[in-house]
Amino acid sequence: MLEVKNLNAGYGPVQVLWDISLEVGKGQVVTVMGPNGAGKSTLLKSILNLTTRVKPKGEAIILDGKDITRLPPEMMVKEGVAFIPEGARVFPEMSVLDNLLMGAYVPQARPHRGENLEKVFSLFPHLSERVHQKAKTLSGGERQAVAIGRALMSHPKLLLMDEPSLGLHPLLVSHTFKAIEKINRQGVTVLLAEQNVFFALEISHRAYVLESGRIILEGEGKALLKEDYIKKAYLAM
Amino acid sequence: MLIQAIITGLLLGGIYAVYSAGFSLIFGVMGVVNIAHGDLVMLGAFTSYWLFTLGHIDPFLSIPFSALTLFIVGYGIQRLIINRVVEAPPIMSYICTFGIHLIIANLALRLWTADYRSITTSYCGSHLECAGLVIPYARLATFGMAVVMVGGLYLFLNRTDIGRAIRATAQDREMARLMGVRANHVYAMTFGIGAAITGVAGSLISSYFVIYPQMGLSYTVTAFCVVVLGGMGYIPGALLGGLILGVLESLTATYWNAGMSSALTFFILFLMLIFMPAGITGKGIVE
Amino acid sequence: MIQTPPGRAFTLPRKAVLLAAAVFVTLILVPAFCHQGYALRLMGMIFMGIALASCWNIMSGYTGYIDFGPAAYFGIGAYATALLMVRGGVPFFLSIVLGGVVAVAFAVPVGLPTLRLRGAYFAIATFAFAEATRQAVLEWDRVLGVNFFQGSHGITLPIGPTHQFFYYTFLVIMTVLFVITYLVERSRMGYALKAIHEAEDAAELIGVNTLKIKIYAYAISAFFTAVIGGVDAYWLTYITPNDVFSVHITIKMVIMCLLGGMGTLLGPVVGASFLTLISEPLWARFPYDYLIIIGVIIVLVIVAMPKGIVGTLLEWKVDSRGT
Amino acid sequence: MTRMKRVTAILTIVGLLAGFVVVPAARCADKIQFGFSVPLTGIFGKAGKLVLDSYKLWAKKMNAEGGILIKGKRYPVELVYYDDKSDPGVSAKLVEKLITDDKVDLLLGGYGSSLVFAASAIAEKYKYPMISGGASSNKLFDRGFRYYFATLGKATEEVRGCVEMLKGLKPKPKTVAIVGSDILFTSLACEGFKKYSKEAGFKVIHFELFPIQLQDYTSMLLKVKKENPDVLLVGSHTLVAIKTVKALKAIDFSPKAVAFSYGPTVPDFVKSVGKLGEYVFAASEWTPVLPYKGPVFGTAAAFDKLYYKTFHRHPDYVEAAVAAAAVTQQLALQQLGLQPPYTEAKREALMKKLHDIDIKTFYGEVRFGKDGANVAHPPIAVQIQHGKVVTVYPKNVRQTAPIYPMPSWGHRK
Amino acid sequence: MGPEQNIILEGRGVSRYFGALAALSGIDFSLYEGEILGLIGPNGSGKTTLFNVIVGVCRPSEGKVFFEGRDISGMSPHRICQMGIAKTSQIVQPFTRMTVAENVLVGAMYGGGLPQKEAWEKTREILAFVNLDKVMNTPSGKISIPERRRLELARALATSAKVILLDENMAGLNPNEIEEALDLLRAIRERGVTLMVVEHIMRAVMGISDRMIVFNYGEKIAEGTPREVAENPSVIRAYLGDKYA
Repeated sequence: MLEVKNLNAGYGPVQVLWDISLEVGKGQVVTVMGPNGAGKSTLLKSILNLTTRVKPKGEAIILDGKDITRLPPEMMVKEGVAFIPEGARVFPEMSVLDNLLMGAYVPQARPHRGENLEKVFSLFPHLSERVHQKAKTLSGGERQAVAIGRALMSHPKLLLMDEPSLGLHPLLVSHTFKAIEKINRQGVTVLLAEQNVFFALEISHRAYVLESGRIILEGEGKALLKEDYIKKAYLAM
Repeated sequence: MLIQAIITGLLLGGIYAVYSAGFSLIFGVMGVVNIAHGDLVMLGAFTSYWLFTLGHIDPFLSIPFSALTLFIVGYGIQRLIINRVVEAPPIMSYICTFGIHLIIANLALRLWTADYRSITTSYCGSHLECAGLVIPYARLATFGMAVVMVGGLYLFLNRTDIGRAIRATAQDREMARLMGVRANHVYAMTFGIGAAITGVAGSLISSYFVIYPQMGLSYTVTAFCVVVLGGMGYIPGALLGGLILGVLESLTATYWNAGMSSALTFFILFLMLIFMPAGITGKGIVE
Repeated sequence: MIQTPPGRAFTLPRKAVLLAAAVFVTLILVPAFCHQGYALRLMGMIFMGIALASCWNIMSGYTGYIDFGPAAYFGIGAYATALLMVRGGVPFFLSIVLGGVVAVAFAVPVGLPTLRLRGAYFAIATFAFAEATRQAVLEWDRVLGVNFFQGSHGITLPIGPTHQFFYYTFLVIMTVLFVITYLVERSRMGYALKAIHEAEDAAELIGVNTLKIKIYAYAISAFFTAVIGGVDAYWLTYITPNDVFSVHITIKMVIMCLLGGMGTLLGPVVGASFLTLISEPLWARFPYDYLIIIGVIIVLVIVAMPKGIVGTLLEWKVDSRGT
Repeated sequence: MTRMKRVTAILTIVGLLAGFVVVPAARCADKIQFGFSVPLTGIFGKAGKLVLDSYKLWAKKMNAEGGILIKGKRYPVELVYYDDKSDPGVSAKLVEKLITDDKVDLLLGGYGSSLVFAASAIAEKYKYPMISGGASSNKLFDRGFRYYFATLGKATEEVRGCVEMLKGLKPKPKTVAIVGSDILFTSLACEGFKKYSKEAGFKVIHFELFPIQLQDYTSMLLKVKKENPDVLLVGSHTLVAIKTVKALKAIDFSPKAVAFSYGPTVPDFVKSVGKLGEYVFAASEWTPVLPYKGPVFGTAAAFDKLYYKTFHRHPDYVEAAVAAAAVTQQLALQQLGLQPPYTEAKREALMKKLHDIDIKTFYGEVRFGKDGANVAHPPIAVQIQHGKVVTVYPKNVRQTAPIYPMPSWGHRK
Repeated sequence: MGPEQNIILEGRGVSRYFGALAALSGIDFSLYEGEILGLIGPNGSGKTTLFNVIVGVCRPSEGKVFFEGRDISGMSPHRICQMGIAKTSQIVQPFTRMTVAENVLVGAMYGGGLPQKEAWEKTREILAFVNLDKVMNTPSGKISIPERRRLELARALATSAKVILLDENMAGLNPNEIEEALDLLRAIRERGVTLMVVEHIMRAVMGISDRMIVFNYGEKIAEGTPREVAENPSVIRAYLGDKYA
């Protein structure tokens, strides 16, 4: 579904990613793991063309056979790519409903607003009670729900998620991952950047380990958990 | 006397509100302090003036024309110039809009000479008199239009897709882009809409204020005051700020000295910024 | 062992200082060879422009706090000088210095609250202060029923001495400001100012009393702006609030500094010279289109080289060194 | 390019400036160059243009005759002028440029009191006579200058005619309110209104100056309306006059008479306010109907006709005063027989001559007092009647009687 | 060198509310002279807020902070820095258009209160110490991430701080770089500087801290040696969820 080849990227003159190549199969959940600052967010943003590409040679980002390497970020959603950023980043001064409606801003999503709204509310029932509340007054978990819902409103094929567990109460973290699993089962492919390896690997089909801007390890979801490296690096055991 | 002063102030404040609403919108969404704002008022006023003079179209009827003209002007300015400095430090946008002010004001001077003009309609000056109070019809209608315009802008921002996109872009440009919003287009739309409503204000004043190419800067300054009073970037604040400023000026002119009204305005503006930077409503953007 | 002290990338090498001194000496000698009033006046006006732009540069160029109200201090200086000379019979040079002191007496209490504001709020607050001051001077007499500032009637000063006098006065002020800028840039304060510009919170966290530093810069800027205002009042022989508190003075300062390059030593020099020199032929040939052309130049500079002339040159230099 | 080289390049530019020596323009001895700075842009840009046109008319007229006839030889007139952008500093610079760089023979006056203030100080310093037709601030004459003259009366004197006219009306007004904008010229007019109103025995029940930026006059005028004065006197220029009339109508305030210091005589006024402008009075120094006559332009009416033919609009008193200033200098030159080039001695002779000059022109008599102000010129009052400016005072020259009291707004057609 | 038992920095009942949200509630802590104190906890648990309260970026809503026995709560950040507490930021904020050396110089002149000449000497010494002397004349916007992290440290060191608060100073470093960074922290401790470290990389913070405090939801949930903390069930719950506790 998504294929990334030889990606070198960063911000301005600072290069963060080196020769990244990865694949996400249709209907899969794929996780990119790595410590804080390893470049996980940068990787997702690079796919969305929000970073500076460094030394562009032979790089390619292919979605469903279509080259989206140089597509401007605002066109991504039309190609079916939705993004859930780190820390949710909902529009703080807008109501929950407005946030969700923003998700369905692209013309092709507008006709499906009603049904998608229902889908979101069935996924996160408590949101339906807060439709008119300003997003900035929500708790962290609710914001995360709004961000996920907002992404779903665009009717995506591929969901990019940046650290969905960040700053959430552990209980909410498992909720979030359950929601991700549910979304995946409905046919949405998910690329996840996550530190919380246990939860992430539990639901992932495949995973990559990113360190200092390079992929150093890849493998099948739960199998990776058994790797010594992971234990050492993330569990300090 | 007091009631008359307050009514006069409110009627004046309505006008302040309309042209400040556009200023507030542009600041709120892009962080641009548009120094050329008063020139947009001037262009709107001239549009009405020419339509009146050449086509005998009533200033109130020429509102759609000036809105459309100014929308195009505003969209163009943003698309061609300001989009290139919107990410730069704020000083760039101030100076850039000052450059635009010079261009517009002096082009107008070149085209239309420095003559003072004004539209004198048949109903100009006719007024409603009740209980000893004088309320000019034109101003009353203008006031009504003002409230409708500001309210309409508020509803537009809150109820339409493009309005939602404008607000979203203002709050988080990057996320808005990822929702499929073309930020540059939305910025240009915002400026266009801000300019259009300002053009309407220009049309509204054309029937009772004097029009000339160099009139712009003083309107920009008033817009500063109104917007700071009401909270920068908060549209209903512009209405409140405009009305307060109008009443304040009217009361000072009535009970004290017209000369003091503008010194007092600036003094209050200064104090507001220091003690209540978010405006009376407390809803302005504070950096 | 490091020979030259590190961190001099943004200051002048010694040879350039010598060159600047040579230029200064040349400028001293000019009136001996050139008696032409207009040429001297034009140069005096360039010096004044450079000095004004430098004042603004010290405050806004280095800290990034956009001061839209220096006209207040220009006017305060002009009025203080005029009143001291006309009413008090104080000699000119003492008057302009006292004018500067008065300006500082305003700048500190005004700066304390306003310098806590950021971005557009600081800019608008300073603008409001300048306008309020202008109105206050205009209205003062009438409201209080006194005969002090004479409102819009203005104040007439005695006719000044020769144009050489003003040429030298402005030359000295400009040079003093140039040297001060140079010293400030290399001093503790200069580093702090730049640090405030880049990351004010970080500067505060490593011990910089940012408010104090900003007040210093604001006060220095106000002092010299007022001194220049005082000299200009004497030069023009007649001042009114609408002329000496005019927002156009502020605009001129900002644009000259911006064109040359904010936060650079040579920026004001280049910006003021450039603006004056392109203005001279322009307005003479296109009196009506002149301001349109200036507007276009401003927009082009902002869009194409936002760091100003000097800033852009410096950037090229840094780039060419870097690669 | 090294940094050193770059810095050098920049410093070279400064060095070049230092060597800035302007090559004097090639001169032609058989013409006379008159230099002036005039505001063509900025707040006085509009009025400055009128001054320029007036000088152009004069130059054209002279050159059509082959030039100014001095001692049997004709010298064509050449105008050298610059836009001072309504900035006094620029005005001073330009006059200095005219004198030292362009080396003009003589100067003409500009427009706007603060600009002329700065310009005349330079003229005085270089000992160039300057006759202004576009500035009338009293302070211009308080400086003890010897080279500065003005064809206009002092600003406070200008409004005398209006007040005297009001005094002669029946029923005689008792109370007056005076308002005006707070710039030099208009505030002086207010002072004049106050002074002469007191002399005329009117009671000044209200006096207020307001900032020029004041957008809305209704509140201020409502206050005046409450005090119900017989007459409203306004220290104004065109913009103020237009705004005042519109505001008066809006608040339904019609005193028995409204008089402006300046504005209604400018064509913009009637064009802008239309019928609302009927019956207002204005101070003036000159109108084409006056029975004045002199060399160069002939009668006042002839000047008006020529002006209209050239520019397709009628001249106001400022244009006349400006042309008269040029004519006065010309006549002085002719009477003295001073031929170019003009040395300092010749200019001093010209200055002395101007102090004793007493001539009759289309603008009326010109005679300068010790301070340089024109003392021979009587102030005039005009009124807008049927969309036209008609002279109503003084009695001996008036076209028609003033209409008084002004009909209230409700009783107009 | 083990921790001495002199309390250099102490907080008593420190709370901080943002609106209704309690970012910190009633935190007591003590920092002993010469020790390295690790602060851990999930994101948003209040570690950074505590740092901000200590250095004066925000006032405590309740409670007080004492430095060397003096109440410093409510003082301005520069004042606290001059007294001897420096902080490095999670998001590096170098003065990008100044050189690396000038960045450090500002700290030495203002935080350290040195005249310019001595400040230069100190700068050179510190740059050599943190191994940045090779890039000292490079504009600080153009150096790599590990170098930026070290620059943050160098700026803090230049202020002659007695206590340095490190907020995720190792974020974005690879394991080798983390090792180097840890060595550097140890060397800094050798200079007699007391450290308080907020870090996400458990391995790093466990390895270097003498003592640790664990935060969750603005509250202190555990305190002790790294081993004690690692075995504390409430800590495991906070980090890994109930399933693993």
